[in-house]
Amino acid sequence: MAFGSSALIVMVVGYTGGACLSLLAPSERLARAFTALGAVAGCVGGLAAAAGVLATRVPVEAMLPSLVSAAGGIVIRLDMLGAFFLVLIAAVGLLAAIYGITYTAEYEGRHSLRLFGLMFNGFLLGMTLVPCAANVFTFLLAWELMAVTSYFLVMTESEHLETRHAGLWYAVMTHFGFLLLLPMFLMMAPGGDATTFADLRAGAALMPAETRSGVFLLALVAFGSKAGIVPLHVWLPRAHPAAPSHISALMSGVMIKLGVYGLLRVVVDFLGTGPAWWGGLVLAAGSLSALGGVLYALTENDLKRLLAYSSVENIGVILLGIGAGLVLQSYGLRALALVGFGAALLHTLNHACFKALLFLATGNVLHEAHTRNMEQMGGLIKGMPQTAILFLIGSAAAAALPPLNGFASEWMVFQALLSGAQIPQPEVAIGTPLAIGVLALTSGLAAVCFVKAFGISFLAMPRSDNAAHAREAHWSSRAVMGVFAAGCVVLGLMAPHTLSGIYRIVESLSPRTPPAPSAAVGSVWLVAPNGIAQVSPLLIACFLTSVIVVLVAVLRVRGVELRHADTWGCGRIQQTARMEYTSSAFAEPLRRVFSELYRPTEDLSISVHPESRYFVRSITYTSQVVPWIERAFYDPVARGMFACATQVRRLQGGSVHLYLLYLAGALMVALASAWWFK
Amino acid sequence: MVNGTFSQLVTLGSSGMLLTALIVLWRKGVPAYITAYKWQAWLLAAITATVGYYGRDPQLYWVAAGLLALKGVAIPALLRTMQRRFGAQREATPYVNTEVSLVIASVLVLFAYVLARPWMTVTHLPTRQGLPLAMGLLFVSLFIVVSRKKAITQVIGFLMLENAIALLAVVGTYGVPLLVEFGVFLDALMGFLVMQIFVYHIHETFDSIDVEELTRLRH
Amino acid sequence: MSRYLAIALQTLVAVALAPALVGFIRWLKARLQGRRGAPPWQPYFEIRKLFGKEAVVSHTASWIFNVTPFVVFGTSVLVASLVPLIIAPSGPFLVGDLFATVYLLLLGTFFLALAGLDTGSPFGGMGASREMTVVALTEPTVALSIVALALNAGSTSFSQIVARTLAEPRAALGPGHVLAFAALFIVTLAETGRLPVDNPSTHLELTMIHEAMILEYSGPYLALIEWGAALKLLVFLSLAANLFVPWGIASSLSPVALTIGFVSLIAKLGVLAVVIAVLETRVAKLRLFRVPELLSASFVLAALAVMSTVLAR
Amino acid sequence: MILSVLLMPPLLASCLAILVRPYKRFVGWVSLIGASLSFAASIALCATVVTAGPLQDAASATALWRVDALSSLLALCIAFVALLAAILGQRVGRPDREELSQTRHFRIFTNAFVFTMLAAVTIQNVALMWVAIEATTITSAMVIPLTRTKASVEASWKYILICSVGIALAFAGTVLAYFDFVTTAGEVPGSLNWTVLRATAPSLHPQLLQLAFAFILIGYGTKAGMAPMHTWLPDAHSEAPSPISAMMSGVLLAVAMYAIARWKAVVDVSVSPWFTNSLLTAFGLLSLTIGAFSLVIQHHYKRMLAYSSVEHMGLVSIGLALGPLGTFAALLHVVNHAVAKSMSFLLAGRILHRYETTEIAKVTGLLRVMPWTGSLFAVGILALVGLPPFGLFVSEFLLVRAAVVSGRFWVAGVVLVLLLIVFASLIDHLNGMLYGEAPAGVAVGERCNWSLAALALSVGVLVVLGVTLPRPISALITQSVRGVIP
Repeated sequence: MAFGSSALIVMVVGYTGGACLSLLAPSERLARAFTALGAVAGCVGGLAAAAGVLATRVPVEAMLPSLVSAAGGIVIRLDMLGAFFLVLIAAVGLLAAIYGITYTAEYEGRHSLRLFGLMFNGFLLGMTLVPCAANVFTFLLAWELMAVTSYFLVMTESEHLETRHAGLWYAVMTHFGFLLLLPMFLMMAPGGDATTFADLRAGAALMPAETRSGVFLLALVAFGSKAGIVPLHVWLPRAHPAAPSHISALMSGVMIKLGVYGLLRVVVDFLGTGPAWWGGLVLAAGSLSALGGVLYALTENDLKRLLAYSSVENIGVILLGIGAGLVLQSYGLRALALVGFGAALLHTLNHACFKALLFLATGNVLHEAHTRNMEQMGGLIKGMPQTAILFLIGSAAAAALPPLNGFASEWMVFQALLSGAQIPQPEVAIGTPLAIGVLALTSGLAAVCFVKAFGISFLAMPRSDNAAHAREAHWSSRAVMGVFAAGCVVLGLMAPHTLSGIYRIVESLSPRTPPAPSAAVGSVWLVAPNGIAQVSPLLIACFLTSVIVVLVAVLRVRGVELRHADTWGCGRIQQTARMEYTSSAFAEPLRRVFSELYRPTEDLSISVHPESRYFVRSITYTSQVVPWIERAFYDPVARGMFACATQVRRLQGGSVHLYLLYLAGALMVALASAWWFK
Repeated sequence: MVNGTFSQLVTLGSSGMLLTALIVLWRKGVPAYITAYKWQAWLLAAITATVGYYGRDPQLYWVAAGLLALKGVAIPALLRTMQRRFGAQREATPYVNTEVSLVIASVLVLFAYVLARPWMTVTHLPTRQGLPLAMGLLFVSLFIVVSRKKAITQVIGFLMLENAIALLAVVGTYGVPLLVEFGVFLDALMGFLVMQIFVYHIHETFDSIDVEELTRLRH
Repeated sequence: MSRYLAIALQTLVAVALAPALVGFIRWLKARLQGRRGAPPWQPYFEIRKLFGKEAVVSHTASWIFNVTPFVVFGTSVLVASLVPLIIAPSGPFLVGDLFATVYLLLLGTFFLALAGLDTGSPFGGMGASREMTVVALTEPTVALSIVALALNAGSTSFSQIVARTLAEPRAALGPGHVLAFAALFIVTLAETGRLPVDNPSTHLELTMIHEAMILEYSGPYLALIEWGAALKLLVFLSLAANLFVPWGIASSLSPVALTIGFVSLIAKLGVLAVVIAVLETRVAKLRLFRVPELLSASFVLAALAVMSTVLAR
Repeated sequence: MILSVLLMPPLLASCLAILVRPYKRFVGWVSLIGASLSFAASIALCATVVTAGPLQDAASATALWRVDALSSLLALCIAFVALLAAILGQRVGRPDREELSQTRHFRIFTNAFVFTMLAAVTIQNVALMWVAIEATTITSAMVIPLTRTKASVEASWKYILICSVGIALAFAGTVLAYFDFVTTAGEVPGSLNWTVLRATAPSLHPQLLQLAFAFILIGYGTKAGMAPMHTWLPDAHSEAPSPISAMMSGVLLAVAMYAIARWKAVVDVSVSPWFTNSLLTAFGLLSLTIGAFSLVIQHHYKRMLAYSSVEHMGLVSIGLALGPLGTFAALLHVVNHAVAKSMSFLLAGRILHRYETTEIAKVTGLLRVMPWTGSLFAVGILALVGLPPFGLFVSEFLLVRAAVVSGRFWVAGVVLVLLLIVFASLIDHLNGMLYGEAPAGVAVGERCNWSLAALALSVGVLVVLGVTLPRPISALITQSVRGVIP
């Protein structure tokens, strides 16, 4: 017990120390050093605390009632679920901090690294406090601290105009989510003064049905806007590319998971079992996000926006797991629900790992090739071989290819959805298989998306001289990415172990559930609910490597002569980079297949030679996919607001008589109301 | 019977004051407004004296004297100097022409009577008839401030508003305590002086005291 | 011991049989078109010839180009070891279920597409883009047909499905089963690049999908990829056959049961080969942007299969 | 004795400024020392009031001055903001032309303005409180046209006219209430004192008090900048020199709110609170709406801060209408807003001094041009928007909680939506100002001098209020809530 709270203290002191030291650091270099030092110290403290809780299964508690006693004071309680997310945050934070040392070196002249250090440590402090918070005020304090500091981090490269727009979008959407959290927590607080999570849990049991549904809806929208569910995801593809790469790795890998943490904490922990339509709504949101995310990822040419949309897709997959869990829980199939939540948490862990790897690799590419546009990359595998291999591992994991961790969690989500078919009502049971169809389509499209991401940017010939001259970044960044890649492989092969640990966490959420299904068939097998099907990534990897080794040995014995020549081009003289397939060309067939969804804007202009129209001088074809979700939902809201604003502006017309008329009118209204209401 | 004449005198005085306010709405020239205001101040002083006499409250005599000196003599003189200085003879065409403003004034007085009905049931003071008239004067002077365009006319409207409230005080409560009376005097004088300085400022910077010019600050 | 040996033998049989299956289909098509056609065992000669030649590698290609043939062939062999050919593999030896098979094949296609992009030639890029489009659109159909089967058998592992259909022959003719079979057959044509979707025998730039990706390969690499593709065709056909018509699969390891299993496998593959050959001579190649309509038709079939199994229950 | 130490320094400083014929620099330093003296006195006053209960200068009911928890809280705010303004207001007015006479003019009326506000808060007599508030209008109006431009003359005229008319209506309300009091209880000495009024309130006539409260709400509402009587506020605050607009925006609006709260306590005893609450909520929501939407399209940062005051006063009036929990939130909001708004206005003054334009579009690259002022200005705006580490988040959180607990979900909903609009517009404007390239002809770089340290101190106060809400402050506020809610 003492170990846990002392580790938490080390964490908080580490972050605040790092923040203050980097703010007051005399030189920029020192500021960078202090930032990394504070972050590493804090993350180590966080990891120790979380590991302690996960090992001993005993939550760590700390109370500071004197602070803001009116609002309930600062209360900290780290239980199993919180510890899982704290491990996630601290691990990714630690590695991102190390990566940041070399990455922010290029900011030395342009941006204040002191402000960056303050905000970076504040961001980590805010994120780590969210899972530890145990009363409403601490949760909201940590939540908003995370939002504010991440806003300033997104705004570091503020010289570009779209960064500023991205910052604004991000700030407004996060605050929208935050302002929904307020009434949600207050609807749950019974007497208005008891606001610790234990009281909320007790209060939630006595709440009438419609308040529970109201709380559920508010929680889904509020945490959904942080997680990036489709209608509320618009800030994600803007904020992540604008932020520095290791910040977008932290945001995409870990920050949006706190939306998932909030959803689990409120819906599963506080509200417990609800009606079936809750699960149905989460399933619908999950499939919408999964499909919407991957479809827009496909047509992206900006590598970081592609990864941001793929985060939206993976959040959709996580929500499918949670949705399956909720539906099964509402029909009393507790053991199967456990598998659903377990699959969701496993995918949260895996996504954090491979998405952070991909963003950091993009950071290296950006650092060297000074561009995010895939149309100007190509052939980077020649100049940056190690980054290429690491990016390949990340994209293979993201495309859920077998031996890696993406496959393990996606397989578990498939099995959780499949077990949904055992629900007594057939008309409800039909929902889960259709979700399987959506999930399969999503994983297929994800494979296409990552073939494009890796193939176009790393393979074949460089399309710009920047890409041609790209060389490997600093060894520390490659080491950090190596750790993440190892994480992908190990999490993939050792998936059964992590899953049994996760089952214990989910059990701690609702103590009433029976013990987890026998996952102890052998620590090699991933077992589907009640043992109907099993898969072992470890054995798959062993068989595959053994077959390949045998093949290579056979060929080596026979002797293979290799001759290097030009790529065959139907007798062309010389192969140039302009003949390669570009990223928009690669995605063009699917854009044509899903043109109803994309509704791309296309315009073709042919300029003809003045003398005769038969000699065409140039043909320019531009086609753009503008996410119609923004046009459908967000533009009307913005237009409405500006219309109201112009009306209200006209109130302040400038003439004194008008103002005095307002005064007299207000007097008349007040007197009439005083006279009217006896 | 004594109370009868007392309440009649007070009602006569307050309706006289209301009449002077209507003159401002009716006439066009600024000098006419200044004389109307002067008569109103004198009537107010008279009412205060009568209330002092009948209510057997010697302090009110001092108050009446103060009113006479300040509002009856000093302020009209300052207004005249200001008016001569700017030569603003004719009031620019107001927002609302004369007939419509008189109709509005009558509606406002009617509203004041409706509003004041509960007070009549509450109090049995002989001067209770003056209450609705005071409220009427308040609403009419408010209307003057709102609808007139010249800065001087707005100042006169504001001064009439203060007269209405003083009348309300005298009629309703036989005069507020002396210290408060002194404070209100001080404020009335300071308020008027500041407004006078500002009118000079306007005249100096906009070289016209038509409030229509003052619409640069908007939104 | 004997079970592992049997499964290893079964995999070797499949690897050996694959080129013969492709040769038989080519021979049958030639015969139907009135040509003498090369003998069915011609592909063995091609593979032996290719192994003897030197492999030409383009300057722009990276190490992915060299690794892809091994990955493609490796995944095909691994999938062959999972699929019930002569005996239904089960117990600890069974490494994965239907979903794992689909994703292993996706791994192979993933690397093949990357290799196509690696050489930098427009044909490779075009082939990769179209192949990945087709694969992405077939994924939901495969998943739903598996779900249709799994709902009956209560599990996605092959042995359970086969055992369940053997136990209840009546279920084999149920609407769920038939629709799932039709959907899976269309997917087979799309995945292995057979005629309605892609013409295996053509090298015409604009029409080929699978061929375009392996245009740059030569020598042993090309042999491995061709052999892997043939093995993938055999796996899909035997999957379609044995999951829906499982009679003849050896339930025990006795030599009699094994020979019956082998003979029934050959018979089933022969019938399917004849169907494919007749189909390919009758049907012309679909334009690329009509292929999604075909695949959505198969998706609807699979969805109907699932609904009938779930609602009929 | 403490009361005189609180009130005397600003009065003496103002008289000194009048008497010293050729204006000397030391008058500025004297007023600074006076301001710190009265601030120390206000702290002592709060301490005594919290421990020993209300403080009166004379024992009897007819005592002129009475300081209870609510008035000591406001006195503390006024003194703090006055000290801040005194520190930051050293070089004021246009430095080139006849600077000395302007500064003398400024010194006289600023100190008089502080004295009148302190008097308004500590006087027990209702009518004298009105007189003091009217005096604040007059003294502050004199300072607005310090730099004689068309805009400042227009702003001063509008300010003096609208506020005087409003205040006159408030006096009509006071007279009506006094009339009702005299008819029921007769001429009692010291009858216009709060304590006496509250004691006799049950026997007053409800319908008369309703009318009186209507007048008072409109009258003092004009001074508090509640919509639709807020129209003078953006002009006056954007044209006045920054120390005065800091004090006006920070505490003058709060003094008017104090008057409304006092009268609400009296009226609620005889009339059911439902009436006053519904009026306050209606006007509060109106000012919140008008304040929020006026911020969306705004081109001048001083007017932006002024409209944000209208919005915050809307929040305070809604808070007053939500029962004890809401009143606690409202009073805490007054304290937080006073600190945050005065700091922001003073910083806006420094920005105006450097950029010489109030256009938001022309102020770019603030973080690069004035790093310390820019970051403090950003902190001020983030505090005003209600983000956690600062006090305003706690008060807004308590306000929404009061609304939800008292069952008014729709009020909480509307407030949250409008807060989102305010957040979006303020962050957008702040975004435009902080980042981007420094405009040509603006000196880049800034030395951190001790006046900025004072502002950093106020940021410290905001964070302390936001994170810890020290026990004495919350005790003071709970006592004043008991004073306001009958």
